[in-house]
Amino acid sequence: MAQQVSAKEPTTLQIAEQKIYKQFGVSDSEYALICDFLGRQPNYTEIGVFSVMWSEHCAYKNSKPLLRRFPTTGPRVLMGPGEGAGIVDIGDKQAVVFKIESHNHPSAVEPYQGAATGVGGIIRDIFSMGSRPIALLNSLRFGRLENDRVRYLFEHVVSGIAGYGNCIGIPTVAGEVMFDEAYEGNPLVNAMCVGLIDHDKIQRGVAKGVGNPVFYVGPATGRDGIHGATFASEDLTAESEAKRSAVQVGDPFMEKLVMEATLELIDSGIVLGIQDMGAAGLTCSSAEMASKAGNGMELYLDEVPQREEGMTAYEMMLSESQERMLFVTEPQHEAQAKAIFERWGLHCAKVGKVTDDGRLRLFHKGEEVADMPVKALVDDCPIYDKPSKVPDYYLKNGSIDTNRYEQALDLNDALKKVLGSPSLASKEWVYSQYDYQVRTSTAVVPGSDAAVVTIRGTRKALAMTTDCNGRYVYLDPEVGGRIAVAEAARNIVCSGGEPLAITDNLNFGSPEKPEVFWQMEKSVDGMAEACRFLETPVIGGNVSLYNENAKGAIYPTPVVGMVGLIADIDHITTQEFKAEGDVIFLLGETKAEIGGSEFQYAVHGLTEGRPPEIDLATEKALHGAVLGAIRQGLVASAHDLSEGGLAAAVAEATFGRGLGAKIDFATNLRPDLALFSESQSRILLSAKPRHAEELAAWLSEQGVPAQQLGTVGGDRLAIAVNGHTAIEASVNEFRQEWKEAIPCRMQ
Amino acid sequence: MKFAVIVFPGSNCDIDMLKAVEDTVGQPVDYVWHTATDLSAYDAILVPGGFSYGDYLRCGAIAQFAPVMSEIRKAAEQGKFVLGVCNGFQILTEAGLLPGALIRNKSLKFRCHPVDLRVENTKTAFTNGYEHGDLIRIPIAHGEGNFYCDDETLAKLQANEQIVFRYAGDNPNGSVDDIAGICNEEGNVVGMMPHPERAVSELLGSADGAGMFKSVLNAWRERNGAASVR
Amino acid sequence: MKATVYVTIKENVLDPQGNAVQGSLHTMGFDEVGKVRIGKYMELDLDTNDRAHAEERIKAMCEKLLANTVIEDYRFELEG
Amino acid sequence: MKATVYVTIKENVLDPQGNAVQGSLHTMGFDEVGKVRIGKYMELDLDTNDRAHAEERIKAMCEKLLANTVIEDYRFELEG
Ligand SMILES: Nc1ncnc2c1ncn2[C@@H]1O[C@H](COP(=O)(O)OP(=O)(O)O)[C@@H](O)[C@H]1O
Ligand SMILES: [Mg+2]
Repeated sequence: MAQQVSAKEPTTLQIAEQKIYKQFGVSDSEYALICDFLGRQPNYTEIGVFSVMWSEHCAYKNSKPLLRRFPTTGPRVLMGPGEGAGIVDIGDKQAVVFKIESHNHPSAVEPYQGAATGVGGIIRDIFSMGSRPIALLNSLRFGRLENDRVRYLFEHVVSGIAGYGNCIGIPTVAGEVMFDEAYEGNPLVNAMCVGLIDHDKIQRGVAKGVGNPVFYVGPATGRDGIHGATFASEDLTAESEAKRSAVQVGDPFMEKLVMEATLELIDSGIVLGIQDMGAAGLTCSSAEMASKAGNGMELYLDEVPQREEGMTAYEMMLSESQERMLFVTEPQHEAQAKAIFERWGLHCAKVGKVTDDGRLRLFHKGEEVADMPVKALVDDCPIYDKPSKVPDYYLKNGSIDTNRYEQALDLNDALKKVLGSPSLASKEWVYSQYDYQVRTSTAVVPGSDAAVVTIRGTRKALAMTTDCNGRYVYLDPEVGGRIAVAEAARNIVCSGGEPLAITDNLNFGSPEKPEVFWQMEKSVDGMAEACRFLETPVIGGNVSLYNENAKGAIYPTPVVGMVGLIADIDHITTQEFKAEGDVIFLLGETKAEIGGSEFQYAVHGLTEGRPPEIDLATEKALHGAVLGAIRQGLVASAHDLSEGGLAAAVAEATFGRGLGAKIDFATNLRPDLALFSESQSRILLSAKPRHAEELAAWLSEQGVPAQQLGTVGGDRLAIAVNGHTAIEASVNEFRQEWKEAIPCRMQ
Repeated sequence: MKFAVIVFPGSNCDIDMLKAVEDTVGQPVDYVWHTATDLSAYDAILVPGGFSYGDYLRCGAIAQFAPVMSEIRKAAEQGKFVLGVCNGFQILTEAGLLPGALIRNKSLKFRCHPVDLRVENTKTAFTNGYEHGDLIRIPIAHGEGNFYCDDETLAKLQANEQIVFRYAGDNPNGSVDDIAGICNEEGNVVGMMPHPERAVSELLGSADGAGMFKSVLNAWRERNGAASVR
Repeated sequence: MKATVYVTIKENVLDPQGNAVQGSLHTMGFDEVGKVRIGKYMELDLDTNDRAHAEERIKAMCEKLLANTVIEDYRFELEG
Repeated sequence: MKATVYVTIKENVLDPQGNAVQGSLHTMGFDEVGKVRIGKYMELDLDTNDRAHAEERIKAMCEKLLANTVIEDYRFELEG
């Protein structure tokens, strides 16, 4: 094998003797294994390529055994995990494509670009399948807004998401934001993209056809996002400092061009395989494409467009410059492909060839600089079963009685505290910075339970949401995992949709800590169980580990992104009360469940005990009943009960149109617990008076407990518990707390 | 009547604009590429929103040099109907087809939400279907919609009734005299920040923007009716 | 040859960004800061050695594209 | 005292704006234009006469707010 081009790179011998591979996160045993696969010691480029292919991000070496526990198939699933994104059938030869991805660490360093490139990356995953992206969502976690750095991160993450999504012209229609000191210093930035595709257009990232050319399209490669560890060696010269890996900067305009050109190229039918260059750039896309086809690939690195001078093979292979794609076509289609890109002002470069030897071979400056077996890179990374241990905090929490708190007597004040808690407060400050209407298909804009996007030329629509309550998952990962899936499904159902499938983003601390691994295991089990029960398979996802700050791991936060199908746009339902006199129902049972609630956090300043319980059979029956009622036209509004319980749900339902409500709630619980309990499997409905009876009959027929609470009307919110006034003030007064909570803190 | 929707690299609202024409007036409408050099087949030219050329440097700055722009200029001179929405408005001001400039929102933030507009001029081709003083609800979605012009230009705009729309509630971007949309002296070229093409059905939250498409069809019919009499 | 172009917002035109930065600096305790104006600073490599020609060309670029003279002023320097 | 601050994008960080402007200048026939980099130019009035103090303060402003040192470099001049 040729020695490295650059004198500054360590030699093969130095890598071995000084164990330089450790700087790349490659262990001694992994290094030995790599030597075995190669039949010799790897050079610098090779060890670089192996290290990224064998990283958690690409190989899931710590999480694979857990991911296998998810159900991934179902009658509607056209493509499960493995490709850029999963695909689900929605009838009429159409399908929906979606996936979520994290950009937590880049966002902690450079929030605007970190978030922006996160959005750009997930969009590429969607259109590289041949699918037209139609919506974006985002799930965010930050520390408390009282902290300056947190405000800086929040402000710039949001504007980064806005900057990218708005410019590329894909509406950002939903998401969630929560604030808790657990995320201080390590914000979570998860972005999800949803696309539409016709069945016959589905693409895969395969390098088909030995001898076919491999093309690179997109902006030139720079030294962006190259593994920082490389430069952690002792003898940092001024020169190497200057060449230090740069932060990745997103160019949404470029991505718009690449997207339009790619979709046009795919439409032309000449693409054999295509994949975006995401994490680990050229390395990952070339190795995976070759592997999926059972082929090999040769890359001629001198042909790779380069933004900077003197780039080495190592740098080119590991660069994470944005907005780039790799595709394979037959030689006779080269001119046609080039012409399509020209029209969009782009150039594509022929950088390689599909081979039959099962090897990834790299050539640079007339020499072969790397030669590795594709299978070893893609499939043979060792998988680790990490030790797991029940954490002490979990055991301790089991004996905490969360009903012991002194009764909150001023419930107006308690409701204001809950509504004014940034996690629950209006997110208008966030989503008014997002263009949520471009493409004129957004039928339900941000602010209701799930967003709804219509499908032109049909009567169908898609409902979409992201959900996860990290506090619940922290207090009980298994229950919290179940709830995350159930809540997402409940949001879809409340919007009139049938839940189809999920994509998940497993955000956890370090898997080296047995307690963290236990959280991972348990929450995956909970999610998997709920997915099976609710028939929403996992069609793709992402794992982000090592999310830690000085105080330890973040709350375990397995975010669920769910898409549902609304059969007819007449079924679209929103959460706000619609008309004077409408009758309000509460579905489900309320228990004294305060553990992990917003009430516990905002009023008592605590997160402790066990989270609410959830019975999946009850949950499923509730979904069936509500969806049935919506389809029969019996429902005026539907809102799921989540953070803040009944009191918050009713208040939120009054905010949309400023229509008040008069409610008398019968219960044998203490009023504060009854109003703020976060018992699961509950939904608030309202119905026209003439439908009320029929609705009640339908619900009882379905075996769903339903309580008639009162009526919609006036401009005040009045809630009595067992005939005694508990909460009473103008809708405006409550809305003010809710609306101003975030803007106030951001001034 | 035939409509053209101009497509620049980075136009995002081209589809929305085309669908709005189809849905509101059902007239023939084509996408026309930024490199086009002949617009003679079209009666109305719609310059849609988006981020042409990434809005790099200044919004609309780079787009003004696209080959199609000289054709749009020609069409405007011929009295054809030209509407620029959002980025389209920015392009028309950069190209000098409309006076003033659009600068950063006062809040420095991109803002997306419905606004109430007051129709101030019903003589333009695009607003003849409204009543003077009508309040219509149309969404905005922009980061640089803060209309600026010097005092002299403003006085002229006021005197010639070139102010077509004003923000009726809060001014979302800090524009001079609450201006949301203006026209040229002849009234055949209109530019506005809010998006009428996003307000053409109740499913989208409002149908108040449909009137603009109907207005221009009326204007065209009137003009052609008169022509054929002669 | 290298050209440096400075584009500034005209004296009487509102500069929302400058105002916002001024406000933030005050909140951060930099009370000594008065007016803040924010403009653009551009560096262009020019493949020419003819200064007079370069001057003419860069002026044309500014007038046509780099500045919007309705709201902005510009000046430039040539070097090398 | 008046401070002028120049904020530029770091040498090997991508400058999409500069690239777009370069492309546009070429299309317009300014073929002699090579690389274009676009940064910010700020003018701040400072209510102080103590040069050393001003220098220290403006440096702090740059580090904290005016420049994003992860991707940008800055320099400044003081005058008056
Ligand atoms: N980051 C965000 N981006 C876009 N929309 C958001 C974001 N955060 C919250 N929203 C929207 O605000 C509304 C309320 O969010 P949330 O309180 O999380 O709802 P729920 O509890 O029903 O899941 C939803 O419509 C949601 O989509
Ligand atoms: Mg909800």
